Parts: sequence; C-alpha cells; structure tokens
Amino acid sequence: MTLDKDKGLEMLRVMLMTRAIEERLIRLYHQGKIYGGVYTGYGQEATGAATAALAGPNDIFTPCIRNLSAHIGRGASAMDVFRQWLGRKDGPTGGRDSNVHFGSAENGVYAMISHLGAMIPVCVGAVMGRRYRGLDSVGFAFIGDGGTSTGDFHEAVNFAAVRDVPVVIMIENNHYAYSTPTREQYRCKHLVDRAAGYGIEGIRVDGNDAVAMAEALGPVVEDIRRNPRPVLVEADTMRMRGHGEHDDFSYVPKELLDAYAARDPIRLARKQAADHGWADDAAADALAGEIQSVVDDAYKAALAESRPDASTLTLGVYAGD
Amino acid sequence: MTLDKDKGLEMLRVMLMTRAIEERLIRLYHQGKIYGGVYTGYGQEATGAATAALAGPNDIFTPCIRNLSAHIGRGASAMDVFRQWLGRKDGPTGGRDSNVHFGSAENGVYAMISHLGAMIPVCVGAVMGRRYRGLDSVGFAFIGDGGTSTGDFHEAVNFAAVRDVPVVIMIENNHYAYSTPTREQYRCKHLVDRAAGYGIEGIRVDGNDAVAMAEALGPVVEDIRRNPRPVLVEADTMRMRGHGEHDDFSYVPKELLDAYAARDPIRLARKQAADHGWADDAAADALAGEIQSVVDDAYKAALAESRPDASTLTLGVYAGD
Amino acid sequence: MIESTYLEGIRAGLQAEMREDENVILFGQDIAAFGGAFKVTLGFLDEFGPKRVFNTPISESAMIGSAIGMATQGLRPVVELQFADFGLTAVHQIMNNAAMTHYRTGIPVPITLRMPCGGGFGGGPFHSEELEGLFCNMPGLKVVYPAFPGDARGLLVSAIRDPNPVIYLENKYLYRHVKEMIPRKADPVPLGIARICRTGRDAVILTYGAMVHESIQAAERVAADAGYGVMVIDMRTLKPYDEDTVLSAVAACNRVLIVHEGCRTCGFGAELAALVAEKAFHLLDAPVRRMTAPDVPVPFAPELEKAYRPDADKIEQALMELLEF
Amino acid sequence: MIESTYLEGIRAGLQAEMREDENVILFGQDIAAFGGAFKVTLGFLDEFGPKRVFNTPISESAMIGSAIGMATQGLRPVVELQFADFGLTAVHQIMNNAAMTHYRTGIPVPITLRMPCGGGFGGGPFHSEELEGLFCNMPGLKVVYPAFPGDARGLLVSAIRDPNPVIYLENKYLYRHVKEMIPRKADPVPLGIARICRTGRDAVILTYGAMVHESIQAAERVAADAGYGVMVIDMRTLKPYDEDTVLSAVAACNRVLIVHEGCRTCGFGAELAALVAEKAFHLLDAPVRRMTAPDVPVPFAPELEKAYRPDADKIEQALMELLEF
Ligand SMILES: Cc1ncc(C[n+]2csc(CCOP(=O)(O)OP(=O)(O)O)c2C)c(N)n1
Ligand SMILES: Cc1ncc(C[n+]2csc(CCOP(=O)(O)OP(=O)(O)O)c2C)c(N)n1
Ligand SMILES: [Mg+2]
Ligand SMILES: [Mg+2]
Repeated sequence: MTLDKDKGLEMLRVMLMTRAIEERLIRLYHQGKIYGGVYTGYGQEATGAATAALAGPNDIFTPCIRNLSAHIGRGASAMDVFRQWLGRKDGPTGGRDSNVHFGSAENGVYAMISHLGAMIPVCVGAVMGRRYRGLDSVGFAFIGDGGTSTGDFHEAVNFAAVRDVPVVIMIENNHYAYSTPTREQYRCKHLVDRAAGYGIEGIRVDGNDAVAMAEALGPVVEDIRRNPRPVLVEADTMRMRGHGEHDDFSYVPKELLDAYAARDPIRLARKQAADHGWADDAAADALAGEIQSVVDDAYKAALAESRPDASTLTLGVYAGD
Repeated sequence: MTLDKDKGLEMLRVMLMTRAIEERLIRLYHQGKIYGGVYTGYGQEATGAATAALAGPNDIFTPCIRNLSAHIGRGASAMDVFRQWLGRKDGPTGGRDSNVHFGSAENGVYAMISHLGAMIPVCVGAVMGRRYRGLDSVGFAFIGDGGTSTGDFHEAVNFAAVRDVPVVIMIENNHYAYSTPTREQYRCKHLVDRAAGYGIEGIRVDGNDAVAMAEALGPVVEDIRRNPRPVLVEADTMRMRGHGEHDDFSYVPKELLDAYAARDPIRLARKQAADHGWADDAAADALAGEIQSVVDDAYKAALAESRPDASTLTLGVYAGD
Repeated sequence: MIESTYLEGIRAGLQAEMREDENVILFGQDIAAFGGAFKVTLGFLDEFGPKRVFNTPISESAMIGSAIGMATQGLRPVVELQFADFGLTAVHQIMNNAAMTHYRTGIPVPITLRMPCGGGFGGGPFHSEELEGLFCNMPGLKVVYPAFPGDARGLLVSAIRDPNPVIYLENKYLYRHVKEMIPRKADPVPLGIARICRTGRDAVILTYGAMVHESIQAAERVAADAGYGVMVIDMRTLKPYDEDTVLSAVAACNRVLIVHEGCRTCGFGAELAALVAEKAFHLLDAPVRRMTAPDVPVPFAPELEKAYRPDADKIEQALMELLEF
Repeated sequence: MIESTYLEGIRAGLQAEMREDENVILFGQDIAAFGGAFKVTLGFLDEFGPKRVFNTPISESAMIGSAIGMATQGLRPVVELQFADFGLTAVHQIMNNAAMTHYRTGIPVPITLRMPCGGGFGGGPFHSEELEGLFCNMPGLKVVYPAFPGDARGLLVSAIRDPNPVIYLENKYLYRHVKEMIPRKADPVPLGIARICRTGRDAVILTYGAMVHESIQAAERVAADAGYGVMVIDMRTLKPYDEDTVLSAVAACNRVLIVHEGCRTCGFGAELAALVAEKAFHLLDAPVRRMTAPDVPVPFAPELEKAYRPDADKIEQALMELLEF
C-alpha cells in the first residue's frame, strides 16, 4: 500500500500535536505545576499516528501510557488533554481519573485502567460488541514490552484468536519496562515469536517510521476486517524519556538513546513529507507553528476552567442513580 | 536414552497401581460411597509414570487433576490415596481438602489448588528454593490443554524462562477441557508452538507411551538439570472417561475414544515389557494381582480409619499458633 | 403458577431476558451445547444460537474483560463463572475495570456475572467459597444473592437490566433443594429491597442465601418450642443493601441475629452489625450477634463442614441465647 | 537512637532481616539496581547480590505463586508489589494458594507481601487503593499496617519471621511524611498487638495507617479547644486484631470512633464496629461511629480526593458530635 498525501500529512499533524502537548506537560511538571506524575510517549508518536491513519469510524482503540498520539489521531483535542491533566470539571473524566487515563466514547477510545494488559480483552470485547450489532469494526490494542508478561495479555490474545476477533495487538517494544530491560522481561528473540503460539500472524515493524508502518499494516488491517482474526504486531521503538518525568532514566545507556534520537519519528516524518512532496520544510514549519498555537491556547483555556466541585464526590458511582 | 528393566517395570507398576486405585474409586462413586465427585486420569497414566521415572530425589512435582500416577510414582501409597478420598483424619490433608487435592512434602509433591495454572509458578518457585539451597532440583508442572489458556500458565512459563529455572511444563493434551474441545480453546496447531514465544524448547510426545516418553525426555531432563532452563512438553493423550464420573461425556465422538482405547497406555506398557524381556504376560499378571490386593487392603484399612474430629475445625489456620 | 426449583428460576430469568432483548448474550466455560457445569443453560444454544451463547477458553480475565468491552458497546453480557471461586483470578477486571468505569468516564457497564457459590455438599476449599464480603467492599458493584426460586428469576431479570456491573451469587446448595410455586411471567424483583420472610416481634434474623432457609427453620422451632416470634429477613441485595427494612425490623424486634455462611472477619455480617450499632443502638435490648462460619477455609469432610457451616441447630441455639439475654 | 522516616523504617527492617537470615530474599518489579518505584530497596542489590535481590517480569501471579514455592522450601521471600492495587491480579494466589496451604496440608508458607497503599497525593483510582477490607476477609492471612517508622521496621521484622503469609501494607503518604527517633537495633514488634498512641477517657479512636496521625491531631485539637481526653489506638495488625486492647479501651472510654482511609461497606471499620457492638454493647454511652471514605473509587483531583479522604478536620467534627452525644 502506498500512502496518499492526506494520510501522510494527517500523521505528521498528529505527531506534531502530540509532541507539542507533551513538551508542554514536561515543562509544567518541572515547574511544579502538575498534580501527580507526568508520563509521555515522547519518541513513540509514530505508532498511534500510523494506526489511527488506518482506522475507520467504528474501530476501537485501547491506548496505554505512551499513546497520546492514538488519542489525538482518533480526534482528541488539545483542550481535552489539558482538561484531563489539569483535573478540570469538564474534562473527559471530570477530574476523577488522572493523566493518561481518559478516552472518548465517540472516538471509540477507551480510558485505560492501570493494570497492564487489562484493556486488551476490553478491546476484543468492544469489537465483538460492535460487530454483533453489524458494524464493521477492528480493534487496536496497545501494550508495552513489559505488559506482555501479564496473564491478561495471554488470555486476551488467545481469546481473540479463538473467537476470530479482528484486533491488532500492537506491542510497543521500547526496550524498557520502567527500569527493567527486556532481557529481564522475556527470553524469546522477538515478541512476535509469540504469534505462532496463538495460531495468528506476527509482524515486526519499525515503530519510529509512521509511513512504513502505515504502508505495511494497511493491507493487514483491511484483510482482518474482511477475514476477522487478530494479528500481533511488534513495533521497535524507544522510550526517550524516563518512565515518568520524576525518573532520570540513568539506567538507559546513552548510546541506545543516541541511536534512537537519530531516528526520531517526527524528524523522519518531516523528511518523508518533503521527499513525497506532501510538505516541504516551510510548510511543515508552518503546520508546527499552527499546532503550537492551538496547544498554547488550549492550555491557557483549560487552566482557566473550573475544577470539580467537592459536593459531586459521590455522584455517578452507579449508572442510572 | 534406552530405558533399563528397573525403570521399565517401575513405570508399569505405577500405572497398574494407578489404574487399580482409580477403578476402585469409580466403582465407589457409582455405588454412592464417595462424598463429592470422582475425577480420574484413566487412560493418562503414562505421563506421571514416565516423568516420575526420570526424576531425582530433590525434584518437584505439581500434579493436576489427572495425575494420580505422578503421585504414585513419587511414592504415594494406595493407603494415602484412599485416606484422602475418604476424608480420613490421618490422610494427607486430614479431611480438610478433597479428592485429588493432596501432596507430600517428603516426596516433593504439591497439593494442587483448583485454580488451573496456579500451581505452575509454585513449581517454579519450589525449584528456585531448592536450588538456592544448593540442591539439584528440576520441576515437573502438569497442566491440561484447557489450563494453558489461563494467565497463570503464561506468567509462570515466562517467569521460569527469564529466571532460567529447570522445569518441565508438561501439557497433557487430552482433547477436551470438560466439554470444551481444543478448537474452542486455542488456535495454534500444537500447544508446543508456544515454546518459541518463551524462547524455550518445545517437544511433542506420545502421551500414551511411557517408554517412548521416558526415552525422549530423559536426556532433556538431564540437560536442563545442568543447564537450567524450562522446557515445554506436549503429550498427546485422551481423557477416557467423563470430566468426572457424574459426566457421561456424550460430547466426545465414539471414534476418538475407540482410537485411544486401542492405544491404552497400560496395554502398551505390558506389551513393551514383554518385548523388552522385562516381564512376560504371566509376570505382568502376577504384578497386577499383587497390586490389586495391596489396593483392596488399603481401601479396607482406610475405610476403617477415623474421620476428622469436628473439634479440630479451627486448628492450624495459621502455622505456629 | 408453575413449580420451580432455584436452578429453574435462574434459567427462567435468563431465558426471559434473552427472549426480551437480543443484546443479552451469554458466555462462559462449557455453557453452550453442554449447558454449563450445573446445566443452567441447557437448551440455550439451540434456542438462541451460537452468536448469543458460546463457550470460552479457561480465561476468566479475558471473559470478564471482554464482557466490559461488549457492555460498553450496547450489549448486556451475562458471564457464567463455573464456580465463584475462579472469579478470584480476575478481581482487577471486576473491581478496577467493570466497577469503576462509570464513575471515571460516565459510561455504563451493564454486565452480570453469575457466580455459583456456597458449600454444604463436600466441595472443599475451592468450590464452596462465599465471596460477598469481598465484593461488597468494592465500590461500584452491585451484589445480589437470591434465596428462593422466584427471587432467583426476578432478581436475575433486574440484574441483567441494571446498567451497572452486578455480581449475581447463586447458591449451589439451593439449586435443587428449594422449590416453590411462582407466576408464569418473569417479573423483575427490584434490586436493593429486602424481603420479610417471616414476621415476629421478639427478634429479627438478618440473613441471605442458603441461610435464609436454615433461619426460617430455626425461627419455627423457637416458635413451636418456646413461643417466640422471630422475624426473618432475606437481604436479597447485599449492595446496595436495604437499610430501611433492616432498621424498621430492629425497631420492631430490639434483638438482632445476623447469619451468613461465609467467613466472619469483614464479612457482610460485620457491615450489618456496624449499621445496627451506628443507627439503631438505642433500639437494642441485647448486643447484636453474628452467627457465621469461622475464619477458616471451607473444609471437605462432612464432619468438618458441618461444624464450619451455620445451620438451623446452631441458629436455634444462638436465637435462644439472644432471646433470653 | 537514630532519626528515621517511615520509608527508612521499612528499609531498615528489611535490611536487618536480610542480614540476619540468608533465606530472606527479595524480588519484585524494578527492585534490584533501581531500588524499586519508591527506592525502598536502594543499595540492596549491592549488599546482598543478585541471587537474593532480583527483578521480575510484570507478572504478579507468577511472583506470588513462585514465592509460595520458595517459602515451602525453606526460604522467606519478601515480594514487593509496585502498588497494592496490582496485587488484585493475583488474589487467587494470595487467598487460595498462600493463605490456605497450611490449613490444608500443614506446610507453612512464610511469605511477606509488601504492598504500598493509600492515597493523598493524586494517585487516582488505581494507585491509591486501601485493600485491607478485602485481605481481612481471607482466611489464613495476616494483615499488618504500620503507622510509625519504628513500627514499620519492627512489624516488618515480625512479618518476615512469621511462618504465615503476611500482607504488609505500607502507606505511601507516610513514606516521607513521618519521622521519629528509633533505637539502633531492629527489634521485632509483635504482630497482633495494638498500640495506644494517646491516652484519654472521654472517647477512643480506633484507627491505623495514615489516619493515626490525623486522629492524633484531631484528638489534640479537641483537648485544646474543649478539654476532652481522647484515646487513640493504632491497631497496627488488622488480622488477627487485638480484641483485648480494643475492649479495654471501650470499657475505659465508653465512646468509640473508628477511622480509616478506605471504603466503608465491609471495610475493616465494619469489623471493629461489629466487635464493639457484640462484646461491649453494655459499655457504650453513644452509638459506635465510623468515619471512612465513601464507597467511591479514589478520585484524582485534589478537591475530590480531599472530600474523599478522612482528615483531622473531619475527624474532629465527628469526635465533637460523638463526645456531645
Ligand atoms: C499489573 C501491573 N503491574 C505493575 C504495574 C506498574 N507499572 C506501571 S507501568 C510499568 C512498566 C510498563 O512497561 P511497558 O509495558 O514496557 O510499557 P512502557 O512504560 O515501556 O511503555 C509498571 C511495572 C502495572 N501498571 N500493572
Ligand atoms: C481458573 C479456573 N477456571 C475454571 C476452572 C473449572 N475447571 C476445572 S477442570 C476444568 C477443565 C480443565 O481442562 P484441562 O485443563 O484440559 O484438563 P483436563 O480436565 O482435560 O485434564 C475447568 C474449566 C478451574 N478449575 N480453574
Ligand atoms: Mg516498555
Ligand atoms: Mg484437557
């Protein structure tokens, strides 16, 4: 599959927006202006951008910690994101849940719970639910290298395989789970080696190259849409910052960071946009500038919004009450 | 590896003893003389017999529902077994736990909990514990085809692989999990296809042929003893009765049962014993006869023993109290 | 009116809702052609077809997690756990995922988890557990526990229609041990409303599940033998529970015995005793009493299990002590 | 005497026992070179080496299940959960496997599960949970919950030496918020014995964890402002709990306030209220009162979490109502 200009530019926009928001969040954290921790997907923006570019209106996403780009790709605005991080009353979780734990029913994006792996079966079930109702739906379930060690990962992938549910299990192998390197996490060569054990296809992709990913996965997604079954994807990428901003990630060798810094997904996407004639440097700069001001405005607007009212604490524990 | 006469006969003894005990249990169930259900490993006696034949004194076993032969192979007596099934005070669990839920600290055999998969990490940890203390220990963790779908199976196998723990994960694929056929349980071709996903070796064996299993696995067990790592074994076998004796297993096609009936592990072992010159038919009959009277006597003796005293109900919830 | 066992009540409730609403679907281990370990869903595959009734691998977390996904996309999945005990492999899905989603996101999660529970038949430690104490401590869950065939049906109908995750505890001992005449039509029994099974003014027993029947028996014996009138209240819904009925009963009777089959410490009886102590202190003529199983795994041997499990004899004795305090 | 934070107390207890007994080993996610998410075990890898201190994959069930295997072969494993919340993926290992093995087989399972818990810092629903209500309902577990640095050390020493599975709850808010002078030597603090933190005869507060500090503050305020003497009892061990100390305190004070940070229904406060209602009914001058969080997931935003979590202000108000009943 060859990507068209619209998709190419859309991916670039998603990545730029994601980066701009997260840079702001990082700054806010170090200024002491964020309540709680800050966790980003810095350097991993391509996976969410590429999968969102392949997804249709009824598709389901269950993003993990590092997948702000998936949220943005599915339609989350900078405003939604800041409202969430600032715990605003009108944000996606109304201040009840924190940071990356938000979603959007309209966008088919689920708000993750923290227990790693636990959202994969939710993704599988949501796709089953939509398909039961006759909708053409495919799922995109994100998980880290560390998250593949959970029982939930195994149960859910096997369940999807047995029930023929079209879900892309997107493993973002970013070399570390918090401080734990992959050699203390698993012993197979590549995590896609697990695919055979579920009787499904496994595909390795360069997780920093959105264009290549979209081109490689496009036909696969179309195929599982028609012939429903899960597929396991392992995207090689790198967490370019600490687990959270409190973490100096001194346990990561500098050479490894340097190697991936040289392959920054946004730099690469800009180069590809130029090469394909979708946007030259000036056009990309202009886009980045526009996005930056959307992000700046959104932050300011969210900051001015109200916080949740303590009197609402016990409302909505149950639906329908 | 070629098996010697001692081991060959020992395996035959274990299987005959297992069969004799379970036939008695089956009869007792249908006579209404057993409290609770009866679950046997009828037709699956070879796996426990073969692994026990390969095991050393410090090895660890975590048997499942169908592995009475592993208990017997590790030294459980018919008396232990009947005391357990009859809930006798002096039985392995003193009437506190039921039927197959017993073990023996001296024999390195653990009393399973019901939650499928949950004993695999226990096996892994027990081997780690023994090796930490300088003992030469290998583990044998049994699990059914159905049990491989649990999160615990995955976590434990991966954990053992990462920590280099020598454990034989013995999957007994007997085609059904209760009424559920394997096609509703997994979609890989063979369950050993999962081995690669853990970076470990996978071996398929004929689970009804104890001699062939012992010969195939012998070198593997010796090797992992020296170069510690787990190995995944899939033994093809068949549950020749219902899930429990209450179950008429009418969901199993007759042809399938017939095919495995023709490959009954005990009939095969007797033939091999004769072929190898370990025991001719008359000698095997004599052995079976001896075992039968041991079993009959044990049952009678256990039946005469006392039941637990209600006043002990709350004792021993905590150790050291 | 038709005669129905408890098990038939469950089956009828499930069937009624599946006929009513095609978004009700059912899955679990061995529940399709086989009809489930207890045969509750026998015939369902034929009637409703393989899209609505299917088997799953032995993967409780995937079962419950996928039910959450389906429920948030318009279905009303009913998941059968083979035994409640095995639900403990997926507590994070029940508590953190199913029960907290609405509070966090405003999206309802209408799932019903059918959990066969309780002992009395030699099931041993892992097939007899009573887990309501745990579930009632999880914010966002509803917990239902019928004692009678009609309630089994009507509460299941309500559980399935409820927009929240509902733990539907079904007592295995009662499956075939209780029968009653019930109307043909499967009307819902509202959640959160207790049932007064027996009236009386000398003491009240607060209970649920199999212990309702043991309590009624005990109450009848103290009536016959000593002329006392003992009210028996079947809580039916444990979360949210029916505070009003409990407090009115305490006001009327002034003596309270709480009975349940599960462990004592932090069990649901502790909650009821705390409620009474907080809100009806001045109405009591004697200390609240709990008659529960001890903090012990459910033992297998009949001698031990009999000692473990409350029954009419033990309840009668506790009642007499309470009445003569 | 040395000054120690709560976190340092935990570290010191762990270190003392690891020095004492080479069968004490430690594992969990990120606990080796990195020292754990909260840096409790920083330096342990260097001191004790990779055989005794190692990282694990993100596999709570394998971690706890393997600890059971080790413990039954002579080791005394201490498992660090990154957050207590994640232990909910392995409840069957904790409850059905670890806690029931001794009763079933007579084989002791000396494991210690370190579980950072509690809120007050914007952790949101999945990094702030208080789970003692659940654990106390599981037969065969011990549950420990220190409030002070010295107790954190001494109770951990006892937990590790105890031949049973012990849930060791450590309150994250207290890690760096409390300091005290403690002796150099890490003597064990016995399990099952509550601590009287403050004396008084007008009312008693039964509490534990972070709420001990809030309660002491509230007690001091009512002393200063209204002249009341309020006893504060830190339960320290929740299972088995110290019935004697509680009952003596009730006898002395006649008014009881129970305070905890976790949810209300079937929480540990329900158990304490039930105990008092059963055994000290005649000693009460006012109904027992529970001051707990509501049955709500722990919310993230500070406004909401402040409303959610009991604190000195709320406790003071409840105390005044109780004292003036
Ligand atoms: C079941 C569970 N155990 C532990 C944690 C704590 N935890 C949060 S993130 C994390 C590391 C995740 O690593 P990985 O899956 O590789 O994702 P990454 O952070 O690298 O994107 C851990 C251990 C958790 N969230 N869930
Ligand atoms: C976690 C869990 N879920 C459900 C069950 C109920 N159960 C007991 S045995 C069984 C089928 C087991 O099948 P398999 O693993 O293939 O073993 P087999 O009986 O064929 O030897 C089931 C579902 C259980 N024991 N544990
Ligand atoms: Mg990672
Ligand atoms: Mg099987």
